Amino acid sequence: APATDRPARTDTFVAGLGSEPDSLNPVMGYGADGGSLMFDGLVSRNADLSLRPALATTVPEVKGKTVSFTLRSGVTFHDGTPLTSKDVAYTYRAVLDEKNDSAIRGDYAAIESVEATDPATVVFHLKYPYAPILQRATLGIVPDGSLERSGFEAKPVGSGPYRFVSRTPGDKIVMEANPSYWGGVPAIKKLVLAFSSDDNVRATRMAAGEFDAVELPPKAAGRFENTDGLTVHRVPSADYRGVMFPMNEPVTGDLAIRKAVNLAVDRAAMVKTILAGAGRPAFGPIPPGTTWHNPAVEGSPAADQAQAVRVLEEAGWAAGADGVRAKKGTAAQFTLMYPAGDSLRKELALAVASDAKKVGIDIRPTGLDWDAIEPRMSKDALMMGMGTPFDPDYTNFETFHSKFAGKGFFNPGHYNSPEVDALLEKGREETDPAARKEAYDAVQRRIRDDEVWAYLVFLEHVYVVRGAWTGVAPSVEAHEHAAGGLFRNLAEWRPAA
Amino acid sequence: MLRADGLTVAYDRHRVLDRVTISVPPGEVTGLAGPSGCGKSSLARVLALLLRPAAGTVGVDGEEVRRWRHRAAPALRTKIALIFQQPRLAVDPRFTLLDVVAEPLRVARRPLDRAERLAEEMGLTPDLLTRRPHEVSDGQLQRACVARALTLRPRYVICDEMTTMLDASTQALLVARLEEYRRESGAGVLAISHDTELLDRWCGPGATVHRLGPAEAGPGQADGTGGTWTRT
Amino acid sequence: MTAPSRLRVDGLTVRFRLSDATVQAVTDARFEVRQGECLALVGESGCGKSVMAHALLGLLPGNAEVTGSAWLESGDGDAVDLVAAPEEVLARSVRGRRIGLVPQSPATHLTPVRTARSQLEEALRELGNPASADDLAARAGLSPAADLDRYPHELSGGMAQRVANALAVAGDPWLILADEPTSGLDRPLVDATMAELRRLADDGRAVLLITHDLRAAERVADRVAVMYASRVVSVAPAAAFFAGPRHPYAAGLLDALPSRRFTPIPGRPPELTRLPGGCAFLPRCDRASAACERVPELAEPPEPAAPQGAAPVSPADRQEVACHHPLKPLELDRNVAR
Amino acid sequence: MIRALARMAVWRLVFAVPLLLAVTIGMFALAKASPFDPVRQYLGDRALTTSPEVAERIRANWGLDRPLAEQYLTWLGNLVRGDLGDSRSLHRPVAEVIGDRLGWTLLAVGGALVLMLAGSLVAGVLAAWRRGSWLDRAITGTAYANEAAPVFWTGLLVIWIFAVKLRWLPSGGLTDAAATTVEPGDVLRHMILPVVVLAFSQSSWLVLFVRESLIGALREDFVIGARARGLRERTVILRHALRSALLPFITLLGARVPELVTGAILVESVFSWPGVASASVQAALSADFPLLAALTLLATLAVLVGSLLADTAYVFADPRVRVLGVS
Amino acid sequence: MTTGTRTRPSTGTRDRRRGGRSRRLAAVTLAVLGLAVLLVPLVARLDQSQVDLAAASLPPGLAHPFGTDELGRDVLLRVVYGLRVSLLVGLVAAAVSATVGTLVGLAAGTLGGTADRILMRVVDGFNSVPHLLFGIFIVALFSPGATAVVISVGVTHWMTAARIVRSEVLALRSRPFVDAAISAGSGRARIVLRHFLPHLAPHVALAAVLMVPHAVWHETALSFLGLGLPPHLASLGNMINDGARSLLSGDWWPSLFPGLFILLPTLAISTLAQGWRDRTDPRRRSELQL
Ligand SMILES: Nc1ncnc2c1ncn2[C@@H]1O[C@H](COP(=O)(O)OP(=O)(O)OP(=O)(O)O)[C@@H](O)[C@H]1O
Ligand SMILES: Nc1ncnc2c1ncn2[C@@H]1O[C@H](COP(=O)(O)OP(=O)(O)OP(=O)(O)O)[C@@H](O)[C@H]1O
Ligand SMILES: [Mg+2]
Ligand SMILES: [Mg+2]
Repeated sequence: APATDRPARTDTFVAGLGSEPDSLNPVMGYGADGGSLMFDGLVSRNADLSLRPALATTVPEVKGKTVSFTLRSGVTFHDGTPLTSKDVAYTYRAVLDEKNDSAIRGDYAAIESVEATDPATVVFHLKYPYAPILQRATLGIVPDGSLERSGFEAKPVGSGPYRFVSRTPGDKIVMEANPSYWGGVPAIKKLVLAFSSDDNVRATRMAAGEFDAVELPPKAAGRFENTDGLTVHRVPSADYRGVMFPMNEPVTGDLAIRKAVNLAVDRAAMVKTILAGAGRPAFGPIPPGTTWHNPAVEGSPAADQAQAVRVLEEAGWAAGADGVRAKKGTAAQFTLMYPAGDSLRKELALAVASDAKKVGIDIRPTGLDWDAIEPRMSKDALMMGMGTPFDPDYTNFETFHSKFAGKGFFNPGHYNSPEVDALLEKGREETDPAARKEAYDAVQRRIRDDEVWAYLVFLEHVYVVRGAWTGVAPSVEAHEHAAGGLFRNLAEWRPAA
Repeated sequence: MLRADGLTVAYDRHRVLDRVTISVPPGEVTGLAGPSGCGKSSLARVLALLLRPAAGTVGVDGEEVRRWRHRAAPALRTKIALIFQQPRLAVDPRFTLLDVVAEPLRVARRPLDRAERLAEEMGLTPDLLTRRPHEVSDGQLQRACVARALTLRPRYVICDEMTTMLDASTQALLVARLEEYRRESGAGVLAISHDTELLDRWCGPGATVHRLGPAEAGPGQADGTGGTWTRT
Repeated sequence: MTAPSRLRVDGLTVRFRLSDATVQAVTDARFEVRQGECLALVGESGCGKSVMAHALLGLLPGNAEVTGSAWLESGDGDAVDLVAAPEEVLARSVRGRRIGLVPQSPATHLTPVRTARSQLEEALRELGNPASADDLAARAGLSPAADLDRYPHELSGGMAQRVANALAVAGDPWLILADEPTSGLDRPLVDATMAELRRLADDGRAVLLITHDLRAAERVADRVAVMYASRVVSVAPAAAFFAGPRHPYAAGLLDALPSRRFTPIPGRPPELTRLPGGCAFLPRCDRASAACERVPELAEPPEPAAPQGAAPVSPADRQEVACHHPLKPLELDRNVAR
Repeated sequence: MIRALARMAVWRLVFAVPLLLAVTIGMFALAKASPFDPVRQYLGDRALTTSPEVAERIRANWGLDRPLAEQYLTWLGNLVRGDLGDSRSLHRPVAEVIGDRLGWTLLAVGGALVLMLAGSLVAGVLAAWRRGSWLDRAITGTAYANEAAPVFWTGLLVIWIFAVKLRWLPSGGLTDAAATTVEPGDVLRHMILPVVVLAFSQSSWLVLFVRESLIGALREDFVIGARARGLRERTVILRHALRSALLPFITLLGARVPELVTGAILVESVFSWPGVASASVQAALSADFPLLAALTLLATLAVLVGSLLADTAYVFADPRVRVLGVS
Repeated sequence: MTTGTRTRPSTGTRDRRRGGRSRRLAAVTLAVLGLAVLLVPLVARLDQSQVDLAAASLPPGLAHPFGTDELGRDVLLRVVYGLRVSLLVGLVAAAVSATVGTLVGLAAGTLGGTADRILMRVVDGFNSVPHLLFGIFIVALFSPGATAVVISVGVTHWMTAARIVRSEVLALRSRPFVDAAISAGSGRARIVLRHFLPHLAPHVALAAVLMVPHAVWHETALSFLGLGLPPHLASLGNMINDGARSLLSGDWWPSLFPGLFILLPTLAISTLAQGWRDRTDPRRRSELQL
């Protein structure tokens, strides 16, 4: 049985992670969605994803194109310098500064300027009404001028519950509790984020007792189930996988084909075997169980081949000799690309192809690298993955708005629906949550009706934690790993009595 | 005439031959004697165009040699046959004895029957020809090397201690064969040996026997003087 | 009582198995080398001398089959059969220590990547000989300063021979198997080498000298054994042998010396893969008769070489010859006289 | 001889500069022709949600839109001034990235090299000496299996045995997870498994080549000569046969260094060893010019030194090589 | 004292017999694998890429002798298909790199001087560029596929063979028998072909055999980057990589069987190569009987 005999370390907590951040600088995108324990944002999230004040004293209201934050007083950075509005303004300006090559600059495109009106107040001026701006305020704040100072990467300074101690690139990052944290001193005094990219190795190191907690693929986590002293957490996510169809192609452009694929895929089997149970069937881009989900957009997790066949027959796709249907000389055949290095997408693509074959659609999976995929996206279907739980505007706006058709990875299938365009714009500008909800409900329904994607599954992320803890508060996770996963609120974990 | 003028040979600055002059006229036997380690084999290698001298010239039938080893024209190289002192080192261990004898013929794309005939003349029985060098005795190997040297009817044959591994009878046989060849083809023979008795008997009256002194002794002299003596 | 040490070879036979034939390299060899004695082994090229030497040391290749026995008896009654002895015994106590070998092609028996000195010093060290490499080299006729620090490929033929000679005595062996120890050496060096071998024999060791240099053998050998086509065909005291060999082949051999007739024995040596049933020398022999269809035994010839009426011959003086029609001692004298 | 070696070294120096130039130019050309877009690799996961304008701007900032020659000359100019540039994928100065990691890689690779050398000599010699025996079969079989099996199998197996079952050694990282300082003893303990796995995984070639050439050497006359002299079996094998069979081994040691680094990549990632090798994959895949160019420069120097050492070693290992000279 | 007549037997025959048996076994193995690779795809009625999630991760049994993988594909069938790809890539790439390496090594070693200097610096140059980058580039030049992979492996892996060959040639070319061959009128080409190559053959063969599994892994690395064959097509390396994920849930069969089938042909080929070498090595018989 895996190690339980190791004396519990109360002072040090080692979390085993699969990937290491390239950068520890929030400006470059580190923990932008609040996933960093070293940096505080203006706001942070509760477990249910609702916002709560952090460096700001309150979660402000967005009024038209401005929003202003009042800063908590007495907060200092780890090096002792006080945190003021100048630092906040600096951070956001640094992100927006084209010279800084920040990977997240695009996310803040709505911001016109940031102003530090007085030491305790920052005002954001927006280019256009942008409701999700508050969600973007989770970005960690760095001290004024830190990018110009060399060595910030090597020894980052923030104001969060943990402060940086050391980093061995490729191995680990060590942090210690910030004794003067405004939110209270964390119970875990020393925190080590250890990196090990191989899933098997991570599981083995967990078994060897080197880790106190680890993130694992579902299959590898299976062996820790029902082990004394270990808890397996399955955390739902908004991270979906689905087939993105090119809408202007003869085969995939046909609604019947898309519908048939959607009906023919056996999502339940995918969840059960490919995800080893750690997931849920998906029918739309917004995960069930979150505020923005439209419960009307649901379907049957099991395949409905009969219905799929009926749809195809009705649309004139007649069965051919070789088992592949055809309509007016066009065979029901298309290519499904998947990124070659991503085995999950590969397996899903193969499963989709197998399911579709049963109803007479010939899908040919092709593994390519992203750079080869990009130019082909308007022609060939793609096994895509995305999703964030924070705001329905995130990603969906670009993915479905026709003005982004063919722009990079935004709306690569050239989906074009004026109605959806209008709804998306309304959702973005509207500040009233009820009105927004209504708009996004409609968006979800339209996308479902148009079968823009064949959504397959939402993933669950699996963690194994040693020992008993209180305060563990998983929340629905995003596609990107910038939210910290289960460990996002480690500062609040307390050993159970 | 195969001749060398003012030959100096040095290995890595260690001088072995110092301005030695020697000539091997066709149709005659020339002897070469000298203490062990004085540079006889080195001289032989130079004369066979296998070793580039540090100084001096080598001329073959009046033509001065400018290129050595591979670069020398094959026609020139095959004019001069060298019978190596140490037969074990001088044959490729992967070759059969027949391959060894026939190699020059193969290179020249000539029929191989001459090889078998020569081998037989040297007293090698047919069963030996299919064996590899380490499956025959040293004397047998040496005879194969002699046969090889004669396959292409060279104009000059340099015999470096050709008979060290051979019993008296076989020794006599080989010398007789070589003499036969010399008489019939008019080739020049350079016989290198320590065995003065053998040299006396082989070269016969009137032949030149060069005596090479140790390199430290200074320049080797031209025919008839200094370290060389002519038998009368 | 301590008996003299000796090497007693009895029925030693070596066969090489080839894919299509069997080589009879040594057949039923029978002879002795006694303490203080130098036995010269001569014979036609390819008759099996070197193979015999290697067989005595257990150094034959994998396709060789050795039968018979070769007892190495030391004075204190300890005896080891070199044929049957396991490899470890040979390696630990025989090779180098009790029997030293001068291999026939010395240059190929030296490790090409190490200098002569390092190999010599190593041998001295391993064999527990306190002598210095320089002394040993000097005794073999090398100039320690100039020659020892060379790699084998930098040695002249004669130098390699001298290095091999020095290596063979590094372990101060009782018996020295010297296979052509003088090839490539000039006359003074040959004389020195032979004198050294003689000295070793006189010191109570023994020497088995395989050589083609009959003149040198004449000077140092006590007895001479002649091999022909894998068999020992004659063993005789040196004086008697050179005065008048009893075997026709031996006579022919002596006759072929440059100082004598310098003509080869007529005919060709037999193929060792297809030896005739009878005397192997038969096709080349002018004395052959019907009796020669039978293999002759090695035995004392009918007319003893020693003068009539002399004291009984000591074993060292005994002559043996394997011939149905041995020569009379005088027949050769006539030849010599010419 | 010393003079010959010195001449060889001088020739190497003469060739080094054009070679370095050629390699770096080649590397730039390769990186340019690489199907991987540096900007997309830089953006990582976010590439899918970043607008093309942002990506274009980054591209322009990096000068990727300028002609290759200009990019190269700029890089070269900076290099001459001692500025290696900033690593794009790691957001840090290249010098710092390499400085942080190179030592650890050298430590691991050096340790592995020594271990590999010793281990494969022993194994290869045993196999050749007891040729055809079960020991030989076991050694050669393992060597082939090792070459056929992926490194991560070996790594996992070793971790499973020594870290999970026996609990003798830590399974990964440079130091104990909880340690904040780098103690030599601690590093040493953490080094054992990766170094052993690295050495083992790369040793097949050496073992088999040692065996091969030793078998060849054992059939030579001089081995018989050495045996006839009464030398101990060990001396015969090691100081005569092996000594003369060393040439391919030395060559391999030199030639396998790049492979060793490739192997180090996998081992570093399995054991979370913070070396430069894993950074080099990242650099290659993300077409991170500055880091890649610096690493290539390092590699070229290492290869040059390696081959110089190997060629020098030839001359010592086999004096016959000297005759016609090594260039 | 007894005068026993004991025999030191010839070890040759016993050795030959034992060697013969393992060589025959190797030949049969290769033949069977070859036949399977050629014939099975013709007669198989199962589709190797057919996913059957209901039958996922079945242990070896009657219906699936090697079990099924995590997508329910038959491991045996995929091993056969994988062998096809991997053997092809492995053998051809090994042959290409060994040939190129031998040619370069021979050229450098025999020509010597400036040619040697330049060629060896080229070797150094090729060694300096990260193999992966080089391989990627080559594949990108051609369109991804077996040919591109083979070329990529060949181009990045000939250097080892080149260096080994050169070092051996350096030692060989000063041997007196080469002088003898020159004296017999042989030109460079003949000496290389008749004298050098046979001596080098065992080393080249060993390098080539070792390249086979290496090439298989190279192919997998490329395929993982989307540059080789598509990763869902069965190749032994891809299968092992895929199978590694199920290792921890205790499913050993999806990765073990393909692993065995990389090893099997490698061992068989190496056994044959050894046999061939022993047959051609004239000194085989001269090994001492110890
Ligand atoms: N390849 C070499 N490198 C260095 N020195 C050499 C080389 N070959 C020969 N020598 C040296 O040159 C000298 C002459 O050697 P050579 O072989 O020509 O002598 P030799 O007269 O043939 O002697 P021997 O009668 O003993 O065969 C010797 O001192 C020898 O050590
Ligand atoms: N390994 C072997 N395999 C087959 N035959 C061999 C082998 N070694 C030697 N022979 C044969 O055995 C016979 C005896 O060889 P050996 O070397 O003993 O001759 P030798 O008397 O020493 O001759 P030489 O005076 O020429 O050295 C020769 O005919 C030879 O061809
Ligand atoms: Mg000589
Ligand atoms: Mg002999």
